[in-house]
Amino acid sequence: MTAMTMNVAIRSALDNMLERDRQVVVFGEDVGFFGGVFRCTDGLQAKYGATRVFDTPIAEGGIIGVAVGMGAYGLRPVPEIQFADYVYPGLDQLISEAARLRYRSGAEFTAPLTVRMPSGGGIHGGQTHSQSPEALFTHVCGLKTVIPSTPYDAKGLLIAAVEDDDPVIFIEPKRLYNGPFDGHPDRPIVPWTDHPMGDVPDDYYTVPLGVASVRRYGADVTVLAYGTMVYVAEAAAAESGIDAEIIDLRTLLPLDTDAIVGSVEKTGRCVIVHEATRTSGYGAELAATVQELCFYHLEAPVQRVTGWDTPYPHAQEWDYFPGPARVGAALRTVMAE
Amino acid sequence: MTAMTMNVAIRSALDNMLERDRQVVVFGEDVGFFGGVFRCTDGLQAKYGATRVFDTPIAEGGIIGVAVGMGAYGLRPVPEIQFADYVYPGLDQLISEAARLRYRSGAEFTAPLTVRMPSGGGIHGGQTHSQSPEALFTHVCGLKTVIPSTPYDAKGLLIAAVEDDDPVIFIEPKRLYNGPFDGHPDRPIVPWTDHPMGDVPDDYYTVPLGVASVRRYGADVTVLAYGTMVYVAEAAAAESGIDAEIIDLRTLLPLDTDAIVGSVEKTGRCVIVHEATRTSGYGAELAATVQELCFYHLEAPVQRVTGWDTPYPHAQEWDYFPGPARVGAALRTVMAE
Amino acid sequence: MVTTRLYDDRMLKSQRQGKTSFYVRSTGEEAIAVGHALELGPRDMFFPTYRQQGWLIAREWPMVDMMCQIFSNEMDRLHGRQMPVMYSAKAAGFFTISGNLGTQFVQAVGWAMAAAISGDTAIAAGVIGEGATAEADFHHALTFAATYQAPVILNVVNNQWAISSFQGIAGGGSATFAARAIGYGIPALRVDGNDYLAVVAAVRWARERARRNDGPTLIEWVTYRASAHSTSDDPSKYRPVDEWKAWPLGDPIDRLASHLETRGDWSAEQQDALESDVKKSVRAAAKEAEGFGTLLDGHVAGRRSLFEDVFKEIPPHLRRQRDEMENLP
Amino acid sequence: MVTTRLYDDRMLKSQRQGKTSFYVRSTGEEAIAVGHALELGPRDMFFPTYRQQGWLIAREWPMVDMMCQIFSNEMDRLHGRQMPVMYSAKAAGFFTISGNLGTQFVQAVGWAMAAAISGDTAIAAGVIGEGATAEADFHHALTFAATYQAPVILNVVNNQWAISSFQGIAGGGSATFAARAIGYGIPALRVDGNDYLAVVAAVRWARERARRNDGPTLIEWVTYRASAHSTSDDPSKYRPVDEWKAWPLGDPIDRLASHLETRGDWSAEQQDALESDVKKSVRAAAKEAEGFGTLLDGHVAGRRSLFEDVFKEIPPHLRRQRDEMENLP
Ligand SMILES: Cc1ncc(C[n+]2csc(CCOP(=O)(O)OP(=O)(O)O)c2C)c(N)n1
Ligand SMILES: Cc1ncc(C[n+]2csc(CCOP(=O)(O)OP(=O)(O)O)c2C)c(N)n1
Ligand SMILES: [Mg+2]
Ligand SMILES: [Mg+2]
Repeated sequence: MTAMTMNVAIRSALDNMLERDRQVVVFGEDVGFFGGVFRCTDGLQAKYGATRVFDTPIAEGGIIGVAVGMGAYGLRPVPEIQFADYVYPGLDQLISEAARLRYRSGAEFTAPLTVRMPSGGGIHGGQTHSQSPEALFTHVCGLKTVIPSTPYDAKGLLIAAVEDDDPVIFIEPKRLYNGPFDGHPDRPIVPWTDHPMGDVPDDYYTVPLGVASVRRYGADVTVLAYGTMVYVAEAAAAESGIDAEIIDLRTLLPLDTDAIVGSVEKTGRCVIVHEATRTSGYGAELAATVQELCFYHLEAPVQRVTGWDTPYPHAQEWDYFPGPARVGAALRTVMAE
Repeated sequence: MTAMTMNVAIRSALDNMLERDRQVVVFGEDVGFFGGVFRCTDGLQAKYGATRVFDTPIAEGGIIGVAVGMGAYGLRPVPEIQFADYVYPGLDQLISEAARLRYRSGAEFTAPLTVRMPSGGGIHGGQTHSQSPEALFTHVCGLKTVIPSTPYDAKGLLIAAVEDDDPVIFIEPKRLYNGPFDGHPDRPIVPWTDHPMGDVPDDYYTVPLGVASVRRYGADVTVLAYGTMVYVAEAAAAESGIDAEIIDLRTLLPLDTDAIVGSVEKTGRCVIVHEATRTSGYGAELAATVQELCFYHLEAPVQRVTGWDTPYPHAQEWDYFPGPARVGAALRTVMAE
Repeated sequence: MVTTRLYDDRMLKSQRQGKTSFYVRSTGEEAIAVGHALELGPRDMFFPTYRQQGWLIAREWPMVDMMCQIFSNEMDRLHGRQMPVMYSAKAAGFFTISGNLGTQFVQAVGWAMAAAISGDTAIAAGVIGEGATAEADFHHALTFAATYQAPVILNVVNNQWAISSFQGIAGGGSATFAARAIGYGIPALRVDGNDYLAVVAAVRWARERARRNDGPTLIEWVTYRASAHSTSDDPSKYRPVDEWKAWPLGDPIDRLASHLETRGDWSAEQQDALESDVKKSVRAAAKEAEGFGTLLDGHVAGRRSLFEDVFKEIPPHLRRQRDEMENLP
Repeated sequence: MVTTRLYDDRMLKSQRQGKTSFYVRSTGEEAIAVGHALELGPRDMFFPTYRQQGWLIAREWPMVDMMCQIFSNEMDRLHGRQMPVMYSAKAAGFFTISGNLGTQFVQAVGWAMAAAISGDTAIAAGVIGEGATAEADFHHALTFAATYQAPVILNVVNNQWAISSFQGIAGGGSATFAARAIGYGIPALRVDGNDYLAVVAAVRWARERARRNDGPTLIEWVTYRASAHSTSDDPSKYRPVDEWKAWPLGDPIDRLASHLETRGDWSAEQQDALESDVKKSVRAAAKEAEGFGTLLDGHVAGRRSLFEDVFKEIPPHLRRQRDEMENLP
């Protein structure tokens, strides 16, 4: 066990996998010599050589494109997209190719990629360093989508993603790299290295894809969250005194529907929280699913607390970020009905 | 009034707008000399010249990219993407640029594009000529998304889209180009030219964006549909004998929430139909919205009838297409609860 | 080449008869795919477009298997999922074809990079139409191939047309497609793609460069799309109906045959005999494949397989959807 | 150039003081933007990157306005929405900057096409970093510029570095970036971007070509990113800490000053006087701009404007969301 920040835990996962599996290759913009703008690959090129850990041209479409070809050859590419906001030039290769290769070839060719990318706001990154595009991936059949919220999960899920034979989008909430962030920018964060969930084994282990984790047991209302929003939900529950059951989805697709249904059937209320824009966000799928499967248990409409349907602003980011005040208001609303 | 198929109505809209507004330009792959693979621009280059109606290189990213620049200059570009399945290489220019230009420049620069693209299956087009990616656009703030279901609406909405100062994604259900299709591939379709809704004025008129249309009044259940699925819903209502109120959304964003709420409050039941894959499809947003706004009126969970979460198959397309049998089953399910 | 030509003719007829929904001929361009198939090694990987069926024929891939894909029948290894002509044949070094233009060109570079990373001497060959060179993937392929000196042959098939657009629309008016390589520092050739012997010579040269790890080569193949773009296309709307009769650069089959005749190695009688033999075997294969079903008789691949291969294992939500489909009234 | 340099220094200091979140200097590359600003016409449009602030300074755009954008304060015409340095100044012919690399390069071509379509003699100039040439937009820009012979100047600023990546990663090791143009049939120049007089000469030449409708020109500007990539970057991790001291190609300000001195048109005293004057005016502007607020004092643009300009008119769902925000406890 070592106290690790989330980016160090991610680096540890890559380190373990580069060591265990000759087929794993890691690459992206500034990923090789420099070690990544968020330092997630620091030291890996020195350790494994520039053939397996390398810098790429600035071309997200090219990065995913060569990754698909490498995957078809038999490697396990783990490309990094420097910010999730820059994945769009690579979407065609993800949607039309990585996600379809197995299907259209009758499983002759596959694309076992893990595409890592940091997402989310709260770092004064403005509209092009703050986006949370996870919903787009979940609409594409053939892709799996994973978002961890702790260093332990980040490492275990990343190893599971790399070992998975399907293409996995691995989204890293950049606001959590250094410590759990509860949505109060005015308060200091506890670094992971001083936090119990920062204890991470140095060795290989996995956290299975497709399984949610209950972060807080409660009787009154179920909160579905992932990434940074898990901590915001925890803060909102603590501050409002509402006995919320907080589920960290961890994998968005495939979704752990059983965990959700079990909880909502118990609580009869549900609040969904994400940072992405609201319309057609992943919260829509969650709300639709909850009302389909738990209709007769629901005491109140399922509420969504999300980023506004605007670009992420620079100066007003704390007005945009769905913080504990907004989540708390939603909790009170569902409890009032 | 002239009897027009939907592609002729679209051409008529472009013809009117090219005539009225010198700023309108029309371009895309095979759009100029040839007149488009679906003939939507046939004859326009001969009439307006190759400066205003022209062929482009095969580069959807380039097509949208130059369109954004043209829009910033002051033109009203109406690019065509040959199939909606090929919009992905252009998504970055749509999401990061067209949708953001006004916001990030404080309205100094705008992108009044109308991006046309045929969508949907049922023409044996397999996975790369059948997709319905509308949900992706609705998640992007700054884009409007429109899908007509009749020649009359197609023309009026397209003119409204071209005149709109925001970027509009204009999706054309290709299965409706020639006639209304009710989901029974074994039955002949009535060509629009023999159909009352094929009567289209030759002159300029608009159908406003953001306003749904009630296609069938009914008391039992509200069906939310758009494009091809409107006719499938009609067939399902007729065949099941269930008194469904069928709402053709016409514009997905901005959504006519009032029309939806009014109807669901009346019927107390709701079925949503689309051809796109289910998970995080636009039906998720609709279901989430309906349960949020009409919770206390709902007698049964909102049902979604959609394409399966698989690529669109070639040979088994009628097993994929959500036809009247599936919609009918959903109608019966909600009525039974 | 003869077999490819006659295979195409037969499949075109099948499409007309409604046995399949769509077909794409390679008429006039056969030499390129055939030359590659015979000159690349068994472990090399070819990333074709929809007009490279000649590779499979030249590699003697069972024609019945190809036709079953065309007919989407129960023997189709792709389970009727893919449009006709979108073959996949890994054992023949033939990558699964995408309906999206260009995407595979950069994948070929990635495959070649992977081979190099793995210390393997296998090489890749990508193919792209001159029209599709405008797509981003072309640029990415050249950039990555140059930066990593990937062992790959980058083929641009310039058949002059992209559906209705002449090559000038793709930028072919101001420079050749071979010249694109200069700016990336990639050696390039511009070759008469209708001269089978030239094809063989150029492919060998590029193959040896790649095999020796001397890096990528771009080859522009100048040829001509003699037939319609596909069965959905009507070229009379955009080019003279008889343009194809002028066979720009000459029919590659005729040219090779007459070369061999001049050398005394071949005769018109042998050519006739060959064609009638091939015709027979194509017909026999078609009969056999039709026996397994076609779109016309509806004996197509089962719907259950719809849900397979989306992921390696079927996840719960797809299992639920499959059950829903199977329980429909 | 002097003003740009000193403006950059001041804003860097403001960032260190927490008055803004981020800053990007153009140290060493000032000649390129300044030369463009002074040589292009008032109706031409410049599509800059984040390192072209020299244009606005040279066009005498109010420095206070620029600083208000940096400070995201209530006078910021962009309402605090954009990260610092992402200016937009239509009246100065300065297009709104994108945080996404490359996207604007092809937009410049579209703008130029639109001008040509409209029979307007205005031209466009796009700018892209050598690193970002690997993006699809670069290829699209060249393809469309070649096909339509758009009146555009396509500038590649090769400052050797893309964050931590040397230009070789973008393919600069096997060919120059100027050479990329050859394959599209676009005339190209490779120019010393630190020689202000060379900048002026090259921009004039390309401008006249475009103005006369002779088509696009690509110019590779060889220069050097003397400072860190941005305030978020630490170059000591990937290049010698003193590399910048060697000023590859020489500091453009020094070079111009010493040229003028040699000609007897300028002196060290004049240079000192100029610098101290400029410093004063930059300081005065900064004081004025800070008076309207900075990130440090929290007098930033109001949150209400968050919902404006997403669309021309605020649609109902955004009005509801705005109300929700304003009614929060
Ligand atoms: C990304 C994408 N855009 C558009 C199309 C539609 N399309 C299919 S073939 C074709 C023309 C291709 O021409 P070319 O690349 O020259 O190849 P050829 O058909 O001549 O072999 C077009 C535009 C497509 N399949 N994919
Ligand atoms: C599409 C996209 N990918 C990645 C980034 C992250 N990024 C910002 S600047 C930069 C380096 C750019 O280098 P270059 O183009 O040479 O311009 P320079 O900074 O040298 O002026 C990178 C990778 C981005 N902004 N946009
Ligand atoms: Mg072609
Ligand atoms: Mg640079």
